[in-house]
Amino acid sequence: MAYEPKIVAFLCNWCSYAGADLAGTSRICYPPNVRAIRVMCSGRVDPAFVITAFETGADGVLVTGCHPGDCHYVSGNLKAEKRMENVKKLLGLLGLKPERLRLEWISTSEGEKFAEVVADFTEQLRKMEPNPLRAEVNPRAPENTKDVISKAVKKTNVQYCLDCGKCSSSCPISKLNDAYSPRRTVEKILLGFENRVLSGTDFWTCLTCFTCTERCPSDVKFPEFVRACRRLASKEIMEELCAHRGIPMALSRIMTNPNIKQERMGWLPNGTEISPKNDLLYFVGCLPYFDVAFEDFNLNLLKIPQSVVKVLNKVGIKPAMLRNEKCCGHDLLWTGDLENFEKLAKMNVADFKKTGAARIVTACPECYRTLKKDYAERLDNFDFEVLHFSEFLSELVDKGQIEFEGKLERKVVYQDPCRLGRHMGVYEPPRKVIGSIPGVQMVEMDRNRENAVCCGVNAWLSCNKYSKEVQIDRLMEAKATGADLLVTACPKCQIHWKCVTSEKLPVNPEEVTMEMRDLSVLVAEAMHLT
Amino acid sequence: MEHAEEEVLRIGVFICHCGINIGGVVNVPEVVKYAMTLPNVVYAEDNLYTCSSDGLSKIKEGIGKYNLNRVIVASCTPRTHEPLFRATCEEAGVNKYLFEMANIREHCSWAHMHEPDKATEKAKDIVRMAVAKVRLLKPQDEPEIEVTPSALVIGGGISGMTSALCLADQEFKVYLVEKEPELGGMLRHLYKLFPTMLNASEGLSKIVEGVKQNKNIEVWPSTVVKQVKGFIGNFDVSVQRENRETANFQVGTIIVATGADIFEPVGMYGYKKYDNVITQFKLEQLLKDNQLKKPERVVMIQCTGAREEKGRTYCSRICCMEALKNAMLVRELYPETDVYILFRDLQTYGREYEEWRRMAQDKGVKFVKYNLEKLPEVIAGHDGKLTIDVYHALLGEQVQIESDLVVLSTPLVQREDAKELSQTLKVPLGPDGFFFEAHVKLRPIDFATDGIYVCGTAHSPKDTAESVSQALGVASRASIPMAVKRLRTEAITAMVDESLCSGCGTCVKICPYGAIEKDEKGVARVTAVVCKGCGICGASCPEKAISMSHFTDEQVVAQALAALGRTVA
Amino acid sequence: METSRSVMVIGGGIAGMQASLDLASRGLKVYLVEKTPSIGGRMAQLDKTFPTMDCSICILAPKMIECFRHPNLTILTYSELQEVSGSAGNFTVKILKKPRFVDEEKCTGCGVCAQHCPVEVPNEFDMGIGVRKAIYVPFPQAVPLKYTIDEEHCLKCGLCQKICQAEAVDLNQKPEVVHLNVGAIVVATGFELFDAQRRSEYGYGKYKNVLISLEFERLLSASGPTGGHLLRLSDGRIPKRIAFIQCVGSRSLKGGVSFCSNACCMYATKEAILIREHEPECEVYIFYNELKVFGKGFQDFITGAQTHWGVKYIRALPGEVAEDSKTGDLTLWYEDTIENMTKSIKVDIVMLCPALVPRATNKEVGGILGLELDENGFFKPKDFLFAPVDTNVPGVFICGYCQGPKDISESVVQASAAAARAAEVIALSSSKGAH
Amino acid sequence: MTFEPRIVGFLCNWCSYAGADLAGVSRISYPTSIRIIRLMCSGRVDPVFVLEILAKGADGVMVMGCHPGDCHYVDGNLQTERKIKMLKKLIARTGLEPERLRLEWVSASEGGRFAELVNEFTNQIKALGPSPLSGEKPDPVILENILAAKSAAEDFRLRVLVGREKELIEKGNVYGDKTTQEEFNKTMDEAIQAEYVRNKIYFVVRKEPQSVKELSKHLDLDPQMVLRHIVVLRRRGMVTVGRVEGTTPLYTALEVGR
Repeated sequence: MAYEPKIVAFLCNWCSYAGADLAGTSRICYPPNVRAIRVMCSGRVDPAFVITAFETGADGVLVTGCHPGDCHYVSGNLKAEKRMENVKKLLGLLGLKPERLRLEWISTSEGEKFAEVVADFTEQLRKMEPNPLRAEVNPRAPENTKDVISKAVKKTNVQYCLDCGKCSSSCPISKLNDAYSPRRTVEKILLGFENRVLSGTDFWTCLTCFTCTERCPSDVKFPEFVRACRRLASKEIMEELCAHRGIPMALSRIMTNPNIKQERMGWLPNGTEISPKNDLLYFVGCLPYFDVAFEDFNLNLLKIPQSVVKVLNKVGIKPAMLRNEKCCGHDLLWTGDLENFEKLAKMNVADFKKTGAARIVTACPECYRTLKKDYAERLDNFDFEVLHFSEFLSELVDKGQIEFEGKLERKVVYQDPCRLGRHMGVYEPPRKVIGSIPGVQMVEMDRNRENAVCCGVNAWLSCNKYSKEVQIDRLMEAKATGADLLVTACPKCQIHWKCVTSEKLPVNPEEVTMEMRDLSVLVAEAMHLT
Repeated sequence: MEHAEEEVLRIGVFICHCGINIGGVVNVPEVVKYAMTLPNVVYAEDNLYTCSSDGLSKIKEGIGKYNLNRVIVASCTPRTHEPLFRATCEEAGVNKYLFEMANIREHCSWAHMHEPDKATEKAKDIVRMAVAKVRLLKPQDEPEIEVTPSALVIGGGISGMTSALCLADQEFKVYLVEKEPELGGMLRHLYKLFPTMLNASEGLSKIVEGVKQNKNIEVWPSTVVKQVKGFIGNFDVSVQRENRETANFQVGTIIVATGADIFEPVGMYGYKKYDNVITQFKLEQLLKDNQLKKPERVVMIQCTGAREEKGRTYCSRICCMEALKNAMLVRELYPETDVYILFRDLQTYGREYEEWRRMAQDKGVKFVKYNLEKLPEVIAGHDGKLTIDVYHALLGEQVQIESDLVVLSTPLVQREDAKELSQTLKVPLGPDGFFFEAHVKLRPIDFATDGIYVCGTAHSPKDTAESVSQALGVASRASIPMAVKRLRTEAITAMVDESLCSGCGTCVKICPYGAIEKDEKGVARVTAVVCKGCGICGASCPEKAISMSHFTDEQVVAQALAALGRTVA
Repeated sequence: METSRSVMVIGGGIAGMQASLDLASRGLKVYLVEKTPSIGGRMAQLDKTFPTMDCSICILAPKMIECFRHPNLTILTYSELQEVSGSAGNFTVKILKKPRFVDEEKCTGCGVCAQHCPVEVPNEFDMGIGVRKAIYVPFPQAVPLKYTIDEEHCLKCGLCQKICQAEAVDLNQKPEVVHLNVGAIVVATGFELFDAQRRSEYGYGKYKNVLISLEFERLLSASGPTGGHLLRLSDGRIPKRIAFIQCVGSRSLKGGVSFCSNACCMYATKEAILIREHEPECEVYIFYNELKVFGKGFQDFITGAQTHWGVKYIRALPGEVAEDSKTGDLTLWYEDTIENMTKSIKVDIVMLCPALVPRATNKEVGGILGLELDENGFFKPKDFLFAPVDTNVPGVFICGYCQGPKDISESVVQASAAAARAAEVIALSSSKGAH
Repeated sequence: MTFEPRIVGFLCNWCSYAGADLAGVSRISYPTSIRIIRLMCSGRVDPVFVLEILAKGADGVMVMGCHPGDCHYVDGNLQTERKIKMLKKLIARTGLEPERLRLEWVSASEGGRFAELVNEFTNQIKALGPSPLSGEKPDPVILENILAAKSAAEDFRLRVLVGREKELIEKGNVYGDKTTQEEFNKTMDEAIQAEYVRNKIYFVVRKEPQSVKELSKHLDLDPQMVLRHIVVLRRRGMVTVGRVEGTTPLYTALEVGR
């Protein structure tokens, strides 16, 4: 049936906007579906703007700028071009036709071209069905702050706080930032000063790395307390503190939409085999999206799932996988969006069941924790055994089912991801796997296992000068071990570290730049599967 | 004494090789030869191990064969082996005080193993010194004294009663003296007892009954101790009843269990100025009598008049638990009532009490730490409410709490009449005013004066369980002399030569054990049982009228001169 | 039923010794059973005692010797409880006497054997800081002063046998079972230290200069491995700054025990003062959470440490300790909860005060005697208030740390209390027996 | 031949003697110079012992007790400290080096310390050389002085002052007024000076009667002071006028039972 598509158009001030003006002054007609937003330069158009436009129901997004070479700001338009390419890829992954996003060069004199583009785009959209991604806005049931907090207090032992300050002096952030102290946050809560806390940044500063939890004598689970309270804390502040304009969260929210049909398996190498039904299900996580979003870091994160599948095949397993796998919801959960988290969880579990799998393996510690702990706690029908790929591998090593080819003469240091280590207590399997690779010499950082240091950012929050210090400090520690390869079992560690090292550094780059590798990739290499 | 002069000295010297420990360094045979040359030495021999069973029989043989009346063993340190050899001598009929040891191992062969010749010379000197002393030694006997198998227990609280019962069960007669008309002491005023939350009255009634039933216990209510004479085993006690009637007992031991008072914080935090400022003790009574009207917010202030910079510097130990207990009771009674505890350091020690803190935290009791430097202030607010202005040390900010009931946790303090009692018994009070034990670590419930013991809160603030432990403890300490019935008095004691004593009283002042007093003639008299034989009095007596048996001036000087090679023959 | 007028005391620490002496001096026969080769227990390991700063061994040794000399008291060292049957007034007990491979009758404690023994092993008594031989006495003042061959390390070279002129060494000695008949039993098994490695953030066992309290006592002790010279184990340097960390594993709901050990605040203060005595230049910091000053003279002791000795108290439990691998210096991170600032400080030595926990072996001992243990492994008193030293088994009594956290004087008090109850039971059951 | 000092050590049974034992047990060697006498408490050491021994030619005397606070007899060792303090002042007047007397605290665990102290003291004595009173011909003047000092130490006045020091300073006298340490030391010093001189006078006039003039020369002391002392000695019945030469009375000693 015919419908009137809504188009959001971003017009650069110097060329396209003037072009649109000209169209008007010259009385050239074009469809009324477009809503124009003036920006100084097309380069100003953040992918997040586009994603948000689609999330909130735009059927098409038009980005226009000066012709290459004419840019008032030298090359802003070229940047825009590159960005929009990426966004198209993301839309593609989400199963949305990339044509819904259109980039055009329109100069001051091209009033007509503007009209044509709009007319044509409108026509093109009319032929498609309305934007299926529109995420439903969730009106959150009003909650009694005091109840939520007192429940959380009991659940996470906050009332037992001894005021000893072990948390603050363990916290990578409060060591650097005097304004922040888990202890004082707790103390304020216990004295009934919750409003002071909720309106401040405390809750959004926590890395949820669990170091304090690990060391607290009174077993206060501060990060979980924070998680439970974040839904009450100021959203404005969160958005301020959130990196990447919240794209990742937006993507997750979009995935809650039942209508979407993702196209996320493109990375699957030829020759590898998967099966619709299998006892083992491989849960990939959002790597395909990250691979696009962080293309500039060329970490090529897709090597991770590729390695996993290859290794699985090698040991004779054709894992089940979900073509329409949804985000596990980790970041939503840890930023207080319970409703959308639960939607994603339910959809995923429904799909898990279809595969008849009993075990789920994942190479992402966040997915691992979320499935194994949070799904299990929140869904009554969750009856799967969840393994991190490192655990799976160490089983194989035990059974002697892994054949490594030749020697890998590398000095390797391993980073314990917070969620794999302190959250879930998985310390030894990755080490066993690395240790079993012929030729590999393994060294440890002084702070390892339960004392390991976080990669500096979680749930894309509070990526700031403090987290950068934490990251640089940690990388220097790794480098100081004399290792030539830094292995981690979490894609996020790589992203955040790569991010910090790709910026201007306060130290000699030599001291921090290291070759990084995901555990699964390392193993695949050692098995000569890449 | 005289006969010792007459008798002919026959000294035997037994010199030990101690394997190679002595023999390997000191030329033992040479020392033996030398010993024979010393005055009155009639026999000397060497043994591989004098302390071995066959070495010991050698000594006995020697004594018999050469009818020795003085014995010297030159071997190791007397601190471990003297009793063994003394016993051997006694078995062979030589008074054990006629034995002397020469330490040629620890003080010679071991210390000088690289100078064998000098070591041998030193060994000879050491033997010579021993000879010099043994020649002057006198036989001593250790007279025994009877112990009256009965005890005086001062104080009828939980401590006193517990001791009394324990002693009575061991068939000792007990005189239990209580100032008040009723038994029970502090527990009579308490509501619930931590940590078991038992009703105090419940626990108490059983024990009071037990005491009243017990045939070995004589209870003296409304009675105070007036005078105490004598010493361990034989105390003469006179007590006085309210009605002025007096009585006397003969007891072997005395137990002080007089308890403590609760400090009245007049003028602190508006106490006695605002009537909604009360003590923790008062709150407990209100709870007990179910008289507490529902408050909106209760604020408890710990360490009121305790842990001060000057004055009552001590921590009263029980107040924190008292506060936690009452805070929880209040929360149970009135769940909507906020309870704040303003504390400095929470004394939740031991097995239970940390758990207690957590229980209180579970029950939503709020804790605010304050500092001695910035004490909280209680200010009158509107409609009879009070505002507590407190610097929250752990947030670093001033906090105002509006409250309609302020509860002050105050320390236990020594009773007024304790000073008098301490003088009557001649036992000391410590700087904190509580009774002062003989040694904080190893004699915590004895007094330096034998036969007198202390337990319960008279000793220091403590809870019921701890008082009971101490009460049982003193029962053991006190039963020791009463069970053995006779006491051997130390032979090494001070002896006063009355003809020389001028009664200046220096010794009386100086004796750490109060073993010396002036008799009716005004001259010093030593109570042998009480004397520990340190000899300080002797060394200090202005008239040199005091001498120490077994360590007489002559003996010591003789030993010293012998060391210088000047044998006093 | 005939009653035995004797008592068995399990554990030769200060509590066990006090109970034994009380009972023996009042004319009862006492068997003092000790697992190690010497009585003395923990107190023998201490350098000084708070708050009087007495030299620990100086005040303890006379008591040890008194035990040894007492005619009514038999010491069974290197022995363990095996079996108990019967009931109050009449217990039958089986004790396993482990072979010392040295004849206690013949050994004169001269120590020539140890001089010649070729095997050197870390000395448990010195917390492994000092060394001993395979044939040894744990410490010079040991009672009984009889040597012991530790089978585990002995090479059976027989040198000691050749050298010993008393012919006391007997390498074929066999374990021996001793049967006792006693009217009452007193249990005083004391405590052991919480394994500080379980709080890995402090690096004990990983960093050389992170020590635990008892090691430190030995280090300070004039008769200890360094002759009482305060030195850093990593490089033998005299420390310029030392930090104490309280509550390692105590007062914890997780990764430790739930209770407070009672003694740490005080012994840390004591050790701090000793440091200031030894090395006036050396700064001392005590990181604490609550100062437990509830005992007699405690507050004054701490006040003195602050005002007179200049010991610094900081209200904070450090979050972690990091080592500078080059210098061996340590960096402590802590939040000063009074200044509300997260800070770090560099020190030469970190001294951990681990929780004092009831012995793991209480389970076996309790099993043999049928005693109830609480969730922490302490023996349960029959009635915490009015029968603190009685247990669920009539005739069996508990005292000292195995009944709950205590310092020395509290242990001594309870030891006497247990003695009183034991004597009472014997008195009562014999009078019953009479009727 | 080299000089081998003769040192007498008075050790208390509970700490120092045990410490000396430990030195042996730990095979810590030290010079053979010391001869140990065991006493129950260092407080037993009577000043007279020390002077007697020095008079008989000991090169040094060591007194060792428990550290303050450790004393098995509460505070016997503090009494010792007071006595030694007094003794040193007394000895200082006799021409014999007060360094020949030494007080030290040694605990049962301080074997090493014991050895060090003996070593140190022995060296100190070696440096001082043999006692002028040792050997066949003791220095007559010093000997006389020491004997005077000894009888001063046997005398009521000094002993009572030492015995009461603690009480006077801590508790106060019969009137309850306390003496400061300074005041007390002053009194003590005067007493020591006076008693020493008086006994000296006694010894001098015992040999042959002397006049105030002669005495004041002999003691190099203002005649008035001498006379004052003589008055006291007469009151004590220790000295009387022997004969009168012209107008000068010569004083002589009376035999007193001591």
